[in-house]
Amino acid sequence: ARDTLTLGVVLEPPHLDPTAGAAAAIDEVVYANVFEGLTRIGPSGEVLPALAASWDISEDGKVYTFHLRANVKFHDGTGFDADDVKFSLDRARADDSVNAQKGLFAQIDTVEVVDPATVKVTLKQPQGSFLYNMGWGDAVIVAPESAETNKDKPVGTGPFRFDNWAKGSSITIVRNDDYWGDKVALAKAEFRIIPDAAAAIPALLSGDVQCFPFMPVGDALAQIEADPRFTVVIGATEGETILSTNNKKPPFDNLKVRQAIAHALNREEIIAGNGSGLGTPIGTHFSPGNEAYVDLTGTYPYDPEKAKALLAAAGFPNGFKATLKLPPPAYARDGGQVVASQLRAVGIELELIPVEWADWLEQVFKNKDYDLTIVSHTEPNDIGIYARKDYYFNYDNPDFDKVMADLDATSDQAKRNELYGQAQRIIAEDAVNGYMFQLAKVGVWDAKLEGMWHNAPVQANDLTKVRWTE
Amino acid sequence: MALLAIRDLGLTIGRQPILKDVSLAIEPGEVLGLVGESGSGKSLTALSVMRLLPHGSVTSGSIDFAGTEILAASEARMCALRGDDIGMVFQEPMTALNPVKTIGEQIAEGIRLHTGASRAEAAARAAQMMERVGLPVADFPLSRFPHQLSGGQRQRVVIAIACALNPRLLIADEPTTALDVTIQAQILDLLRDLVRERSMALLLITHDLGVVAGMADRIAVMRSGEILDHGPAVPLLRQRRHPYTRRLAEASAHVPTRRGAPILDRAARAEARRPLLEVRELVVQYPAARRGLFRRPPPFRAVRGVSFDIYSGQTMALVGESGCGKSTLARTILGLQRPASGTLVFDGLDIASGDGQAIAAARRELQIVFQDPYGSFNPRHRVERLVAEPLFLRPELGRAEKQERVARALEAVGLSAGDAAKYPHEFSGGQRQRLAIARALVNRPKLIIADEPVSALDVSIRAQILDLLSDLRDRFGIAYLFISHDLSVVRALCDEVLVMRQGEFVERGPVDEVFDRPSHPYTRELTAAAPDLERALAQA
Amino acid sequence: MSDLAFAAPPTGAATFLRRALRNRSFVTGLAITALVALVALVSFFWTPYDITHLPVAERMKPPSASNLFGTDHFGRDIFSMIMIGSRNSIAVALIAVGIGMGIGVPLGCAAAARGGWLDEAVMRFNDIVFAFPALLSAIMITAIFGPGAVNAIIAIGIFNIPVFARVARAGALALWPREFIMAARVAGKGAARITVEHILPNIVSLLLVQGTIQFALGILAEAGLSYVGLGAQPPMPSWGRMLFDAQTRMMVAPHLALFPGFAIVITVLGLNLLGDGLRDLLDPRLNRER
Amino acid sequence: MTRYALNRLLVGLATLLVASVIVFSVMEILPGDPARLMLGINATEDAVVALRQQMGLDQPVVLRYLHWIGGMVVGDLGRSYTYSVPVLELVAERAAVSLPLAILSLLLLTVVAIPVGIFAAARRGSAADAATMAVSQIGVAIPNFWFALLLVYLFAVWLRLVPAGGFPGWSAGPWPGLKALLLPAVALALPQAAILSRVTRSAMIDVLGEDYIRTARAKGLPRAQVLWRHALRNALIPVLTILGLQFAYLIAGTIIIENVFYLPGLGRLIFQAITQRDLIVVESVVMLLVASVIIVNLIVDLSYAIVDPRLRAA
Ligand SMILES: Nc1ncnc2c1ncn2[C@@H]1O[C@H](COP(=O)(O)OP(=O)(O)OP(=O)(O)O)[C@@H](O)[C@H]1O
Ligand SMILES: Nc1ncnc2c1ncn2[C@@H]1O[C@H](COP(=O)(O)OP(=O)(O)OP(=O)(O)O)[C@@H](O)[C@H]1O
Ligand SMILES: [Mg+2]
Ligand SMILES: [Mg+2]
Repeated sequence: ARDTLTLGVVLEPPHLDPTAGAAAAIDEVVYANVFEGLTRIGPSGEVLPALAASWDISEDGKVYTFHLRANVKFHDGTGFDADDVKFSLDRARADDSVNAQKGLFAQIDTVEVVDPATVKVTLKQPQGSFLYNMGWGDAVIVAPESAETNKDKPVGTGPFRFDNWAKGSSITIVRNDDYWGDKVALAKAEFRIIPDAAAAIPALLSGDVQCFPFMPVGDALAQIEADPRFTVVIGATEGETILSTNNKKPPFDNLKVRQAIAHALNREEIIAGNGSGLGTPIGTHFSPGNEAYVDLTGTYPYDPEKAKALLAAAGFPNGFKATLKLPPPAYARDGGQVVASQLRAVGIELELIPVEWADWLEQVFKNKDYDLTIVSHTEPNDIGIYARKDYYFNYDNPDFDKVMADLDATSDQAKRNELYGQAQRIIAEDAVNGYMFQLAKVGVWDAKLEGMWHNAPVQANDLTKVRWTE
Repeated sequence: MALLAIRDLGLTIGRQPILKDVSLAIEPGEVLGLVGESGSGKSLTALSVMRLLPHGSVTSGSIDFAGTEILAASEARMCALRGDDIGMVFQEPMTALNPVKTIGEQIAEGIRLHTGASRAEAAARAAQMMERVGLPVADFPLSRFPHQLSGGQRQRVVIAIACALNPRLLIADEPTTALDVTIQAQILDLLRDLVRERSMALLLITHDLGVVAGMADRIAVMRSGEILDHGPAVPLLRQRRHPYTRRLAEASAHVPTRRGAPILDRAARAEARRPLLEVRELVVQYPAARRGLFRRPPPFRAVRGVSFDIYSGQTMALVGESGCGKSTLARTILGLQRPASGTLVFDGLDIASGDGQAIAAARRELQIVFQDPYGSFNPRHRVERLVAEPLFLRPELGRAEKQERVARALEAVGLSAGDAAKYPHEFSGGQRQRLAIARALVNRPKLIIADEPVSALDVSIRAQILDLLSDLRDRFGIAYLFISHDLSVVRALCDEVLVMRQGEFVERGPVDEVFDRPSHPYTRELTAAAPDLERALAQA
Repeated sequence: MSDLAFAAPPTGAATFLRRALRNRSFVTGLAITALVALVALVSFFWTPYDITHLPVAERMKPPSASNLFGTDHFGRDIFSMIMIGSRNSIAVALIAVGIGMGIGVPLGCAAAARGGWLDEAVMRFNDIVFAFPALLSAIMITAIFGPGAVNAIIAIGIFNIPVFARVARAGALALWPREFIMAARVAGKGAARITVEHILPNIVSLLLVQGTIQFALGILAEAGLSYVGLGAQPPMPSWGRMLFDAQTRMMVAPHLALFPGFAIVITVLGLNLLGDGLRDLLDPRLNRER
Repeated sequence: MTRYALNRLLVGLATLLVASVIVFSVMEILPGDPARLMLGINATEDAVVALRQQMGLDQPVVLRYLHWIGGMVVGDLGRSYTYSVPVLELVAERAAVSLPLAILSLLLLTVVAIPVGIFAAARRGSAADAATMAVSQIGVAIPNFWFALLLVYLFAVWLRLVPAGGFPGWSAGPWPGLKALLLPAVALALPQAAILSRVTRSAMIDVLGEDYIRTARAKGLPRAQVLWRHALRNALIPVLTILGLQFAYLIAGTIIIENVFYLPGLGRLIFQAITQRDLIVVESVVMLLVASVIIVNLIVDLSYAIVDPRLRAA
């Protein structure tokens, strides 16, 4: 049977060490395939055991004891044991760490090796999301021998080993025959880097690439769906696509102005014009796929007249001018045009400023030099950013901060969901940002392929269950 | 039986008739001179024989070459004839050779094509031919490229190409017009020898009666595409039965009348008159072309320390070969070029010093007339503006006064004031040269430098312009520095002559004295080589 | 091109017109160019639809009676977009040509008039600019200032400078030794005045021909830059930008890519024909050949 | 000849040096901090500062320029900020796509354009001439990326004759690689070929009007031989000049075309590097492209001397 697969990925990873970079593109190649953590996130966002076969949590929720799997080997042949876990966690939270998600480890107080198969992690205070956090790509376990060279030659414990990286073109991984778990069906997988939709479609149609887990398919979707050769799966991502607003900058510091913007946005049209025509409307910063999600799209329904009235009440009967900075993805560049035309209809003239990611990071994210911008927040479960004081929204609400603090101290799932609900409502009512839609994940692959993830609880292409059916 | 017989040849290009009923015949070993003014159809007659006419040509009549009807022959037949039985030499030696091929290749090419000789054989024959035209391969290896030869040498190579296969007919279209007199004489000698030793027929095309008189057995005179006069050379030129032939011959020997006596240096100095222009030890140099990024060879000295005077009303001639520095000297006097050393005093003003005011003042009195009546006017301006250009230095003049002066200048040269509104292209060559003179006159200059003012003109027009120059001198007392390589013109117009060679004067003095009793060998060579109708006829 | 190209005599307007009307490429080129210019002009006052309004529901309709060229992915009328896009294409190319001429021609004329080090400097400057293809400079410029039509203009304009400097210099160099220039110098006129009075009028036809060529190249370059996202930015419509938007949708809605592509081809074709025609009309040497 | 060559070489080097200063200074004023970009939006300030130091971004400008240029001379282009591999490696890998592409299209271009131009010149005024010139007139007007799009949909998607894009790598053998480059090369070459064929035609026509052509005809050479033996070499000079300029267009064109066909070449690399603020890669690629343009023009200058003996003496 066929046992090789060529996948298309949009972005080329800057390097292949998930513990030293934020880029989702890294995880898309190596997560679950090459590297494993103590836990892993499953296809529906659930926490599953990985290198830790099981764990115990102390009564106060502060001490986690992980029981590690035996007979695990890194790809370079060195063995895996508790020392590697301690090394990896300590390295990630060290002062000079270059881990992009140091926050994941912030609550860890100590990591102790109990015996080669047992690790005890003590937290400063209980953290409900700790096990989930350990499933992130940034928390994978690396070996001290290879930690420094993982950027180029990633060495993990996963079912695939890294084979080759033709820079700018493709990355190849091959089956790891010494894997501790079930052998994977694919002998070889090649991640072909195809940034443009324009190139992706012909590549798929001509059969060069058999699988696009996240396909920038745009308007060709209808045609591909109609083609029996392909399976098209439209799933959800963790990407809340929002009209980010600078909450301290006049006139956006005025709640009425923000509410007016919220009323002026027609989510259906924005989704239709966002480059793919796909997406789930959202009314707050939370993934509709999450069980704690509350549908708040009705908080400020589309109502241009009301928007105008609110603007007048805020002292802008004739509207005002502002800028809208648009990073490169189509949802921003295309969606931004629709947003601008909708805001123009209520009197707000937006100047569109396209920016590269680097400038977006510098100007918008770091220097908070912007009025409005459109961006998709793809980190899972990231409502906590609204509590960060230096975050680029410039949002500050003690009520919200309190909810977050409570959340951190709660591990009971029902209570947590309740708190999440409160948080969602606060930001929705404050109209902190314009909440537009949850980015859809369009996965397209050969109809004979099975085992691909349908949703994207984390940005990853877990190939462990993928096989050809013929 | 004639070798070549052209009968009633007619030619139209596009819809324009060019040739009408041209009939000519040449016997083997005979030289037929075809003369006529520019545009009379001489070249196109020759090209008809070669069947190398421009696109869109339509011929009628017949051209019979040794039994072949050329106008009806196949292209393959023509290719076999060309170069093998009929050779042709063109006017411009500078462009007649392919610049990217060696001369050896270019001579051997025709030999190989027509005889099927091997490369080595062809090269050997090419070497022989080079020898024959006076370019021994020892000094001029076959591997040279055209740019490594002088104009005269190139013309020899062209002749070698044309004669390489002993053609029965050689057509030479103005083969010497572009060359200096001395070289011209050598080329004509070469052609004459080739005709004699190979009993080749030669169709020699020229506009110079002096040249045909010395070369041709028979002459055909052409005008506007028609043969007007035709017959044995010497009687035709001596008796001048046809009025047009007479006009041509008389114009070529025309001497303008002059009212006063010639102004000679000796006499002027005796009268202690102050010269209008005093040139002393003048040196002019050009920076040599840079070789490499940093090295520059020493500059090239175009004028090497010359001294002379010109007096008011005097006509001073400056003769010499191409490239000897005549134009450079003229430009320097005009202040267009800074001399490297020496003094230049014009009308009491020192213009060599680079003093802007002195130069500006001198320029009012100093004008120039160029050789090319087509190139000396900006085609986009009207005559009024062009002729008024020198008045730029007289800002004090009002608009009306400027117009008045232009009108008077135009009238002085025989044009009408109404011509001021026209563009230069609306004038003929001779009229344009009058315009150039009008422009020189408009400022009432004391000295006009005339750089080959008549060498581009047909003989009859040349005579008119010489008359005009002479007349203006007598009327306004203008002095001329008259640059020419045509000795007959110099003799006709000038008082004194300076003979220049490689930047230096080798001889000077009153015109008749210098030309009749040249003392320097170079002057002797020059005068001997100059074709002269009267002398040729006298010798015949 | 030899110096013969200058000698175009200012024959009477009537004869010129008669000759011009007989020149097929000139007439076709002029007609197309005039049409494009007209479309651009009209677009200031009228387009079939308002393109600032995005009727997303109407997106990607094929050509029909109501939308002659169909609608784009925001439901905008493509015909209106092409009309307004012509404005952008023309403006970018024209200003870029203006920059090229405005700086290049004086440079070239000065180099020819002064010679020596200035000439050398201008030539070396040309070499350097030529070493940076317009797209490379555009990439560098947009890297600094961000993408946008203005930066496209600058990038294309910079590339035009040496082109015009070369043409002007070559033309002027061929003129300087001519006798009518000498006559002007004898009349005491300075280099600047001679350049203005005698050189410029005689190289105008060369510049005009080069200008139309560069204009056409500018339109192509603008399209290319916009196509890779370095040129005109939304919401400003530009033909290259429309192609950029169309490329992912070509299979579903080929009309999105076809019409802007045709607009570019036809405009460039028109300008090239016009340039060829002008060259024929202004170069007497070619006239003689025909 | 050697002096001429040396002279051109020196001028070329000087141009290159000035170009390097321009490139470096432009990259200096680029906004954006590569260190932050590498670490992503959630990285702490300390980590960014540490990384800046590690990458040597805190040294003075002049020092960095000298270091950069010095490294370039010995083939050390530094390390990519984002890929943290030697830039040389990165660039070499990409050049293995771009260079063959440029050369392939240059070949295609000359092989198509020059014979067509000669043919049209030889048949001047005929219907065949008029037809080829009309086609070329349209060819000149077609943007190569649009042409590329049409080609992809015609040959790759509908007819499935060639891959739609992408590059299998040379390791798979020369044929799949060439096949992948074929369409891009055609898309790049044809519009340029239209220009070159027109230039060739008019250069040939100019040369055919020269006196020495008449001399050759007078020798009895048939028209075809005159065309090949005498006219072609003389017409080659303007053709070479344009070809040299076209190489610059081809280089620029590869940047666009690589984006249409998603070829992992230098063009893609430069876009990627710019968006990632990988300055050192941008600098190196721009320098490489500029250098290749300068080198090609140097080759053109030198080939003038081969074609035209008059330059050999100079
Ligand atoms: N290719 C051509 N097309 C149209 N007319 C031409 C062409 N060549 C020459 N003529 C015209 O034919 C006439 C005769 O030209 P031809 O060259 O034979 O004159 P010529 O006697 O050789 O003059 P010159 O002494 O100046 O060489 C002229 O009026 C000229 O304008
Ligand atoms: N601009 C220049 N740069 C370098 N050398 C020059 C320049 N102009 C002329 N020369 C050289 O100076 C010498 C004299 O040239 P000039 O033009 O004065 O000769 P001429 O006697 O007028 O010749 P002709 O009869 O051909 O007009 C020639 O050898 C020429 O090559
Ligand atoms: Mg003639
Ligand atoms: Mg001279």
